[in-house]
Amino acid sequence: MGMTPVYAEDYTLMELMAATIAREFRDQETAFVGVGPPLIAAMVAKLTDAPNLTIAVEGGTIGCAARRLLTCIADTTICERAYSCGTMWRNFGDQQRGFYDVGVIGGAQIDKYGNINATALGDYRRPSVRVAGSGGANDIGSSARRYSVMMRQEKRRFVERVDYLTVPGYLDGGDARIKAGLPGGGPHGVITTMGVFRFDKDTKEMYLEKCHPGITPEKVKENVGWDLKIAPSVGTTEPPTQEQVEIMRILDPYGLYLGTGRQGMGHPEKGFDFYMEVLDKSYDAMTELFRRKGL
Amino acid sequence: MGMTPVYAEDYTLMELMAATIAREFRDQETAFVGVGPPLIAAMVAKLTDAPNLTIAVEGGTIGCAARRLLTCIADTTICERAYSCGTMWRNFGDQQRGFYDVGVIGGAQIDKYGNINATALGDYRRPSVRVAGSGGANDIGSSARRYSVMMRQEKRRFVERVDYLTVPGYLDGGDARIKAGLPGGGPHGVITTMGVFRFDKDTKEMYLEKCHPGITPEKVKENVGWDLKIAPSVGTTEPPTQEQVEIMRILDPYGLYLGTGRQGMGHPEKGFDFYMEVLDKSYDAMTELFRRKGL
Amino acid sequence: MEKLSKPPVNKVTTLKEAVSRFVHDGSYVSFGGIGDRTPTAAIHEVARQQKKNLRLVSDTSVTYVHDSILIGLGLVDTYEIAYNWGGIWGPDAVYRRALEKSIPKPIKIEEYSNFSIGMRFLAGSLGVPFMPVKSLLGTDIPVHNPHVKIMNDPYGGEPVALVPASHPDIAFIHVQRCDAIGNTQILGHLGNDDSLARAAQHVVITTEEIVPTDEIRRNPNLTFIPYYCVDAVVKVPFGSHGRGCPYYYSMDVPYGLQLAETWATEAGFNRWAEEWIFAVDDWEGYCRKIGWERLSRLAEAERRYQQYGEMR
Amino acid sequence: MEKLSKPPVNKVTTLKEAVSRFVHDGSYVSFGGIGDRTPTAAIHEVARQQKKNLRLVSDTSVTYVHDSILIGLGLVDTYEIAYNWGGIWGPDAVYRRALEKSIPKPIKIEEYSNFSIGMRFLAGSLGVPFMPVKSLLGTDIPVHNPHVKIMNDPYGGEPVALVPASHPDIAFIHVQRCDAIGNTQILGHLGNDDSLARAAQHVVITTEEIVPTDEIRRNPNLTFIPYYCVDAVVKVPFGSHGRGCPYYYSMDVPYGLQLAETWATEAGFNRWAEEWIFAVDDWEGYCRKIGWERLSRLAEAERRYQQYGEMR
Repeated sequence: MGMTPVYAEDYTLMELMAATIAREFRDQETAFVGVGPPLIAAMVAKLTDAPNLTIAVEGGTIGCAARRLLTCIADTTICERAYSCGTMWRNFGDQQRGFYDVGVIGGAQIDKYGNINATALGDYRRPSVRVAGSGGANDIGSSARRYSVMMRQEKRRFVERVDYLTVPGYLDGGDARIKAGLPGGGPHGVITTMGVFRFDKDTKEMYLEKCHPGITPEKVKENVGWDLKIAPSVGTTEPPTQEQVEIMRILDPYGLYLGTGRQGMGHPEKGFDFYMEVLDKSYDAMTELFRRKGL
Repeated sequence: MGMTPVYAEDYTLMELMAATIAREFRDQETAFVGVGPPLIAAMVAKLTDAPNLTIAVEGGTIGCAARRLLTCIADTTICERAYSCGTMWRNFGDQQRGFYDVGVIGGAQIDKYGNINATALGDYRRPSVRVAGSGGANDIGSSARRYSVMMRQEKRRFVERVDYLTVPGYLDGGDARIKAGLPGGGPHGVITTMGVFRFDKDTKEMYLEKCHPGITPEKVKENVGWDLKIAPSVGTTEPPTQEQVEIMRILDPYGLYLGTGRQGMGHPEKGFDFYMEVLDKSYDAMTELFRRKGL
Repeated sequence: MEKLSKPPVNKVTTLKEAVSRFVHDGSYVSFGGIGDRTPTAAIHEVARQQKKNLRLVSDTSVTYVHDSILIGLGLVDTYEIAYNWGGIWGPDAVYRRALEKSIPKPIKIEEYSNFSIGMRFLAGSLGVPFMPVKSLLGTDIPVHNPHVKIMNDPYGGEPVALVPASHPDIAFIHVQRCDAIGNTQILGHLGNDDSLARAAQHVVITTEEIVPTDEIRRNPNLTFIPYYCVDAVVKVPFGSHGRGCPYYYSMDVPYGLQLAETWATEAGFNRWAEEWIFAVDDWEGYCRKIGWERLSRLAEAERRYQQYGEMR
Repeated sequence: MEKLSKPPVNKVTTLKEAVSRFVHDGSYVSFGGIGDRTPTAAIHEVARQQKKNLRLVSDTSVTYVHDSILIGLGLVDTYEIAYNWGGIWGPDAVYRRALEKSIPKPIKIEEYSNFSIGMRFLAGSLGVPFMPVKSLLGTDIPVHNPHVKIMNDPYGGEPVALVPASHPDIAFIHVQRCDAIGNTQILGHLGNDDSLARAAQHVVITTEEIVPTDEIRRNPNLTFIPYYCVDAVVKVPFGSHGRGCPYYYSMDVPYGLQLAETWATEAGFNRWAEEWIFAVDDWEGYCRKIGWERLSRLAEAERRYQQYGEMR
């Protein structure tokens, strides 16, 4: 609040991405958030600049304030101290009605109008790589008032046109979304391993807004499958603050989401004890963190 | 259960009607019941031959076992000891899905195919008598697997064709109901102040099955506005049993539904004290009754 | 897409303020509840502020505590309704006068059934334009109500009725408990209030009690209306008087039986409105006039027979 | 109209009996829950009884505990699905092998989104043939799934997608508590189970606890599935192991992480199924094999952090 932010010196790329996603949320907003890094990012937002952010998830819970390691959008943890536990269809219905200001999703492929493929690479009926399918991503893309996307920056993932259109971005650009009858506002930003992208107000074509520290626009262009437009004065992504990184390391202390922590926890002999220990430590640390933040 | 029923010597016409309606329910069925005498009748059924009858009501409650004077299908009483309290729309949805075996409704007018007018007598836009409207009656008539009707027997109420068709009976007869797309089975019986009516299996026209004690088929015909068909061997309505009457007088001790009890309770000075007293007495008597029945 | 979510801020206000802020001449209004939990206090305040040319939508309206008050005062132009009657209290002379004799003025009726009004709120809550129903088919309801459309189901080919989503400008819902930001818990039957709160553009919760948010969090499965639907929270104990509030107080049966006599004539209704609505300042004034002893006996009666979470 | 209501009689049985009675070769089956409360024990029993040519419908299926077990065993012909993946446990090699390489056999996919599957169950629960949704529009989902139909809303004229009601022959739902006749209470997130139980023709409830009906009556607002939907009740403590059960036990994260390695190859998956499904008699055998100490530590972990009705 007027104070100069203290940036972290030491952070990982995933932490940079999560911090950038966290900045897509605003205080007092309602957010519909999917599993994994987006959920960590939403919690980071809530524990920093957006204390009154409300997180709703697909399982049916609204107002998450869990003080344990979050393992899923529908795990026992997410019920803890929630405002409401109800049905999946009501939460999606609330989104379709317009109650959710912002959503965050991922995908396997994205195209220049922000359409996402979360289903299959190659031929849909005989895919070279099959992925999970829409889940709630199509619904968030259809109905959230705006949404942001988290992606790996690779040429085969940034394509002229997605192999299978799972989640509506701006479809063919312009007012195609509105003509299709979609109620939500469409994609607002794309945060990748290399930069931040936005969409042209009129054409709805994706353009590069910012590069992550150390990345050039040329490098990004090499990893995009169409002739990418660049903002006139392309900026540099704001690094994570010290506080953001600190909080991420409390939320995900062993890098389950943001690092390689799954390996240790999956160990056949020691994994279970380690998990029990993580739960306890995480509970203590997060309880302290929430108390400190008055949440 | 094989035993000869002991019939009451002393009963009112309303008690006869309620007892007859009570016999429309069967044990282990689910019933969707409206306010007033039908609710009393359902409770009588539950406390005699149909202990496992489940009563669902419009307010959203399922499995009523209240031990107090029932004042409405959505009063505080109806929640008492219920299996479930939920929404109105879910209960109606359950009915539309086919979960409710039997319903009971009333109306202002009925015609020879069992269609009911619960809306307006005379011209709909300028009615001579306006009544409450469908409420849930249309929905019960559309979707209950079968339903029965409680009516006063008057010529102006039993008409060739209702002035306004609020609740679908068999429409124009034959398979008209099925052609209209209605899922429920249609009316099963009509219990009036003079007798019991059923519907022809094929034509779906209403005919007189039984006359109440002391009533002749000719008397009934005088109070029906079309050329009423009579069953080949018209029977006499079974009188209420002693137990049925006894239970009705516990359920409705001052004749609020089945008599003129509303006058006393509406008294400007003494009405409220009287009401408080009725609640207490009713609770004690019904608690004892339920205990006796093991419910 | 307009922003619909309301912020998680303290929303506690007075009924006077909430009504004057959210109800305007010509507003499309719905009063929730189902028999019990009728927002009677809110209806009295709308009447007191003489909001005119209203369009009302209800599933079931229970006379003496509900829409008929506004109809009798000539404040209603259009009425979307399934059922308007007094139940055990008997017929509704105000409604009959309005529809049979246009007293005090003609109102336009759009007729539905309880379920199809529920489906209109459900459609509204989900942000879809309509819901299919198997009710209404074959009857005169669609004949007189052009908003009900019959189509053939594109899957099975059978007839199905469509009813349009309803989005009231403002809904008033009376409940047992909520927190200051509007997270609302309802005990006992819900009626259609879960859908109505989401279908409406604005929502005012009148509540028996305002509890801390931590108390809401103890029972997250009882929160049927999330704060983001809610614009204002007003503490109104006995806010459904006449009707009951499950686990809080019983229905006041004699109250309605007496009103049935009073409302039987137009003059009687007007006298009643003068005395009980216009001559009191607010709902607290009404409660004083009814008498706190009577109210507390209604509460006692309910508590004797049931408390939520207990079996007797 | 066929009789759909199930009687209020004691329905307690074994999982072996329930599966053999309600699942047949070619059955249309749905396993409820949403992440948590996955009816894993029921899925293992269906696998153990080798029911074939199944058609499955799920919103989200969480790999290692859910539909992929049956897919990997070649028991599934058709799959109506929004999402099949492992979440934190990582990708689903079984699903990929089936769809990319038809291993162990090809399956027919009908793709939806989580919400539109939810709307299919809601339509099914309401006895209407379809539901309108604003999802799916403009995408390839309707292109490849002819059951999604786009129409113009007859009210506003805008495009809307219709999805057909789903009526599984049999649904398995795992819950925290129910009574012997099937009145079912769910704590925490519900997923789509309230709709699924009503949409299905038959329902088997697997439950952590069977409680007296009077205990159900204490909290009637928590009864999200009435007994009349339910055909059979089976007590299966830890019946969602792998995933969690809110207020009863936590997710077993290491379990799925280890399975991710095992299932990576076809041989690994088959070895796992042999050892953990076919070589044990029933879910109790599975629990013994996992180890009661581990299970009780998962329960302890959950209880340390939350119990329903308490705030810590």
